Amino acid sequence: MSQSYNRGLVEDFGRWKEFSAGMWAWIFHKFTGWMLIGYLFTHIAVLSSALSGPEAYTNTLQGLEALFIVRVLEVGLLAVAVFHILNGLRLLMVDLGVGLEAQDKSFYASLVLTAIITVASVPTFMTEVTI
Amino acid sequence: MSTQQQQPETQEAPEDPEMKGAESPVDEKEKEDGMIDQTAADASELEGKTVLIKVFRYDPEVEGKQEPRFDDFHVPFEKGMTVLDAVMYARDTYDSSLTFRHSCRQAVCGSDAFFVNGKQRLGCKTQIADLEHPVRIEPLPHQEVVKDLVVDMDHFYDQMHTVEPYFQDEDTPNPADLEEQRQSPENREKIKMSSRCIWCGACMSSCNIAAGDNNYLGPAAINKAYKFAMDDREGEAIKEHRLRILEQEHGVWRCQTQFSCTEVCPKDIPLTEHIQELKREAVKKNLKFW
Amino acid sequence: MYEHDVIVVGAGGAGLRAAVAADEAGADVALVSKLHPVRSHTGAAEGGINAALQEGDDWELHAYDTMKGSDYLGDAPAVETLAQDAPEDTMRLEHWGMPFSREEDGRVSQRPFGGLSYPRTTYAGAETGHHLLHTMYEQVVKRGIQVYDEWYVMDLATTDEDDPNDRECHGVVAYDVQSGQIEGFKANQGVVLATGGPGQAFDHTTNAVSCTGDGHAMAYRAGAPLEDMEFIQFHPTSLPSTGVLISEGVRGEGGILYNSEGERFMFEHGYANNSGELASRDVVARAELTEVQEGRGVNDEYVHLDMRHLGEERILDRLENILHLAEDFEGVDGLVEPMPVKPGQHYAMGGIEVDENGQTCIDGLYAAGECACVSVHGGNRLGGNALPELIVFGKRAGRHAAGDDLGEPQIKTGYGDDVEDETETELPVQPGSAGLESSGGVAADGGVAADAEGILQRKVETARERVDRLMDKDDGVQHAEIRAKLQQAMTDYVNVFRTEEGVKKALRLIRECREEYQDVYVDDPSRTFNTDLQQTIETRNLIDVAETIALGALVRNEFRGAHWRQENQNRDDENWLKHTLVSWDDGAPSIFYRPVILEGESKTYEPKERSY
Amino acid sequence: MAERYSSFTPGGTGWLLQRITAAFLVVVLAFHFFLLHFVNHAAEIEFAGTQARMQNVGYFLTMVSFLIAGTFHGVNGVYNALLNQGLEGTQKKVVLAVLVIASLGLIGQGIYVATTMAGWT
Ligand SMILES: Cc1cc2nc3c(=O)[nH]c(=O)nc-3n(C[C@H](O)[C@H](O)[C@H](O)COP(=O)(O)OP(=O)(O)OC[C@H]3O[C@@H](n4cnc5c(N)ncnc54)[C@H](O)[C@@H]3O)c2cc1C
Ligand code: HEM
Ligand code: SF4
Ligand code: F3S
Ligand code: FES
Repeated sequence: MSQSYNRGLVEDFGRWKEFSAGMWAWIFHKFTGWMLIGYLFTHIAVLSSALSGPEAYTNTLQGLEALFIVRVLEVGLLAVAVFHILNGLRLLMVDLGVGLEAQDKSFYASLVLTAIITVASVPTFMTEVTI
Repeated sequence: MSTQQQQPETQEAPEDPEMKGAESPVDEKEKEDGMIDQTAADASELEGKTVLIKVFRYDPEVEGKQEPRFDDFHVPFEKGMTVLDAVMYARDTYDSSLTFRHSCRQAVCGSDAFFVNGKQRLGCKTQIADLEHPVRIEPLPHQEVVKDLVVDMDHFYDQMHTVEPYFQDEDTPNPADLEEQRQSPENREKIKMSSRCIWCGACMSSCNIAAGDNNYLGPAAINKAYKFAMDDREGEAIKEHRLRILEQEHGVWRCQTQFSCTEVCPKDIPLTEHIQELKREAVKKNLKFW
Repeated sequence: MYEHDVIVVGAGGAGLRAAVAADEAGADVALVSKLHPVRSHTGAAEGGINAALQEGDDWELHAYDTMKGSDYLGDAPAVETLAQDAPEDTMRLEHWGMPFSREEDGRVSQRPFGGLSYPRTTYAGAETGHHLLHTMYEQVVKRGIQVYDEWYVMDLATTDEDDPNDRECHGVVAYDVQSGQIEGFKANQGVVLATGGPGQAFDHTTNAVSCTGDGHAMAYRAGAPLEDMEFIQFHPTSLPSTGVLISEGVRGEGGILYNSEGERFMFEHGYANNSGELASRDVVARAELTEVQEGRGVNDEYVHLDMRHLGEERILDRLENILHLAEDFEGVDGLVEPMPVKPGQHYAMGGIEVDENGQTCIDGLYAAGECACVSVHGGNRLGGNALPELIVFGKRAGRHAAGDDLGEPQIKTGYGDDVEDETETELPVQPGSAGLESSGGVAADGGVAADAEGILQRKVETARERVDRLMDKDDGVQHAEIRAKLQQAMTDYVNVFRTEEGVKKALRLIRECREEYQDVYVDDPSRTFNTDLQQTIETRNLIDVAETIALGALVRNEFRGAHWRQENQNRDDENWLKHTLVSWDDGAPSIFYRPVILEGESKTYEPKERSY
Repeated sequence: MAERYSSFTPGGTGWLLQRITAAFLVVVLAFHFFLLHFVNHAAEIEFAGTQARMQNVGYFLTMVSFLIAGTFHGVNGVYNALLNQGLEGTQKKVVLAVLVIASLGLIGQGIYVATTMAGWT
């Protein structure tokens, strides 16, 4: 059919309300994966300050750590990493064909666990920082 | 319109098809008058009432339908009524141009997969009473719409054909000798679910990856290949050949285990499981040569 | 215009098998089907394929069972061919990878079926037809056979000699459902019709919406007679709203039928004092209908099939799929309430008259599958005998059309010396053509001899004009109204119960439908996927086919197989060991009879009492 | 339509490596987080500490393989995600090239930094 109305891709995300567990898991995993690789590049860039000598390195790191916003971002990073790890484990199970029937439950479990771990880690991350 | 609908029992069909685009939004008054509203109702609660279905309309040729729209139809409810029954009623009573594929009415021909209330379902296998109201009926997403609820299935068929969906025998006996190839009941059981596919396309339509990558074989085709690859009658050499097709770039690896295919399949085929098993088989096969 | 050696119309089990056979015989084949092949109704068959495969079984037993089941209206050469070829053709399906159910030792399983003296029904789970259809389609894909799917065949391109026996078929006219474009398909060697059953002539049927008897009607109007059309099998337990089949297994396990008064009517009203619910299909169907007609039906429509007393465990164990069917298609939970059931049209034993090679009296026109009547089923089809018919006679028709020599057929076709004219029965109305829309199926070329291409071209023109006329007309009647009336008439009067008065009423109503059809119009103005147009054309075919069913039912004044007549509730071998044939004859149907062939290869089948 | 028998690169290798690196990353990442956020608080990191750790060959090698595995896993993941959106032909080749260069750059830089930290330059 040459003449036909193609509803196209626009609708895919417009239909987010209709997504099921597996689709959300996929989107979150993708999102967290991209964040992590983005962070890896940033991380190496930050660590590269070591090339300019020990003081530069220490100053850069401690300077960053003194910033409240960096601490918040770190907590965010932890959340992202934890979810990616937990869901990654879920995916590895799925790849091995284990527990496929419970795939939606394991996704919800990853979310809940991520939340718990993130909250629990806040005190550790927020020590010695002033707003 | 709404004045007519004060008495739902004796509801008249709007005669003029042109009008239906215009009467789209249901106003509050109708709801009070015994129309079914949002929640899924018990079948007994629906008895004697009408259900509102909102059907996607589009026709590239007909003026006024070139811009997609939703038409409302009020269909008298009967116990046992399926989504397919409802659209058939709407077509036969209100608007004969309402177009959709259907044939067997018993979930074997796979013609009537629609997007019903945001999920791919077979019209004939979905009870109206199990749905939230009003019921929104659209063509399958991710396929081009030909007209109303009819989508172009060519791409789906192409993908199915790509996996060489036919038995490839190495050396079968002469049929005249009435000698069959042996197959253990266990092996037959293994391929049982995969062999139930009715080519409805629901799975393919639900898969985000298939939507993004037109070359992705898709769950149905991979499942078809599974049926042959796991059948002991074909033999190892052919199984390897099949895996070679499946492990192409746009084969099994594209699957991101979203599970939506498995969720929508009206034949309850464990599609994700089959795809994952083939991934492992393919890896195993490749490891052998290392 | 498209051109192929062999054109197969319809892609169900029979059409696919014919196409593969013709391809193997070296012809260039094309399949033209209004549905994509895998959507065909063969996919709905559940039970199995009868074939004498095992040691201890024998094709002769199969032939004997079939003949007995047919109530001695099957033609022996056809019945024997079926029984002889079924094993090899079933094996071929196995070799093509069909997933048959298996025994412990790896062999295909077979199970017992009604009317069979040996458990020879080969099956693939509860979805044998689905697997057969898909396996056959796979072979078509493998061979790269051209498939024109969603092309609706409207007409045949036959020459118009006075005597149908002299006519030739050169192709078909079809329209592409997606685009509305009408084209000719030239067949250099033959056209095989495999369009399936005519179940939609009835209001309530286990057949698909696509089973509209198109092939019947096209062949009929082209001059090939329709044979034994009055023999329609009704299944006693189908779900009222959809016609989905509830298998006999429920009654086999002990399910009970109740009327609205809660009576176990099979016993309490004396329909079958010995076997009750397990009496044969026709007996149960008639009992149910009597209950409804006498006011003891639930909602005046159906009866209840109750299996609750079997207990949840047993139901889940043996009848689980029934629970799903009732739930999905009727919204009923079989564990807590009885299931509504009523008789539904199930199978047409009759069809286009053909010989063992699948050929009609028209040269180059073949038919196979449910639309054909080689006459293996006679008055009543045994369960599991339709699927082997598809593969055995589908293959033969395909091969013969492709030019393979299959020997001289013993069955004769068309009007000839061996037939007997109908003279006695008085018709209530003049059947057949009602004018405009009903003009015949043969190209009236006014005596100008035309070549194949010319004939096809002219038929294409006629078809285009017909479609234009239907589309251009702005008001009138819509097909749905006519179809509903026709189906109602058939269900009311030509159902399991047939009385002379009733059938005559039906014929009058069919006539009315024909007349209303003169005023039919297509409301949908679009050429794209116009199902309104397609159904309007189908409705015309249904009218023609329904009329032949009613005509057959009127003239055959006896009770044989599935055909029951109130006026004469006995089998009458004296007068009725013959096939009913109805031929269109340019719009004025005529009825004649051809004797049954009971002489087989080595023995003659003597009619016996059909009791099990 | 997926072309039959197209250049069949066994796509399985990437898939398998993605999983193997993932399994590896779970362990090292957990170790990394634990060491640098819970044992040693990030805010207290000083060059000296880092250097002390890096001079341990086992730790150094672990970090380098962590980097390589992480980079492969992340970049391969990104590449796959793009392929899933139907990336084809030249576009695909360009993306692959960019990603490979970026990862090599990252790994090179990372190793260079690590050796500097260890003071082995
Ligand atoms: C519910 C059910 C259960 C059954 N169970 C059994 C069983 O267990 N065992 C058994 O032996 N038999 C069984 N039968 C009977 C058997 O399934 C059918 O008789 C048989 O499948 C018919 O096959 P066919 O190829 O003739 O037609 P179909 O499979 O109906 O195919 C008809 C084809 O013709 C095409 N067509 C029709 N009209 C046109 C047109 N105008 N133009 C182009 N194409 C057209 C259609 O698209 C379709 O492809 C059962 C039937 C039903 C309904
Ligand atoms: C620590 C344990 C980790 C586990 C168990 C893990 C697991 C996985 C798995 C299984 C996938 C593949 C998903 C799929 O193909 O279906 C994946 C994708 C990905 N991972 Fe990880 N991962 C981990 C760490 C990381 C790290 C450290 C990074 C960043 C450098 C990262 C970045 C990515 C990216 C970018 C993707 C692709 C996401 C997408 O599909 O768009 N992951 N991960
Ligand atoms: S796998 Fe299931 S959803 Fe997909 S086409 Fe087959 S039957 Fe439909
Ligand atoms: S939805 Fe798509 S991603 Fe895989 S599990 Fe199913 S094919
Ligand atoms: S109509 Fe055949 S699957 Fe629904």
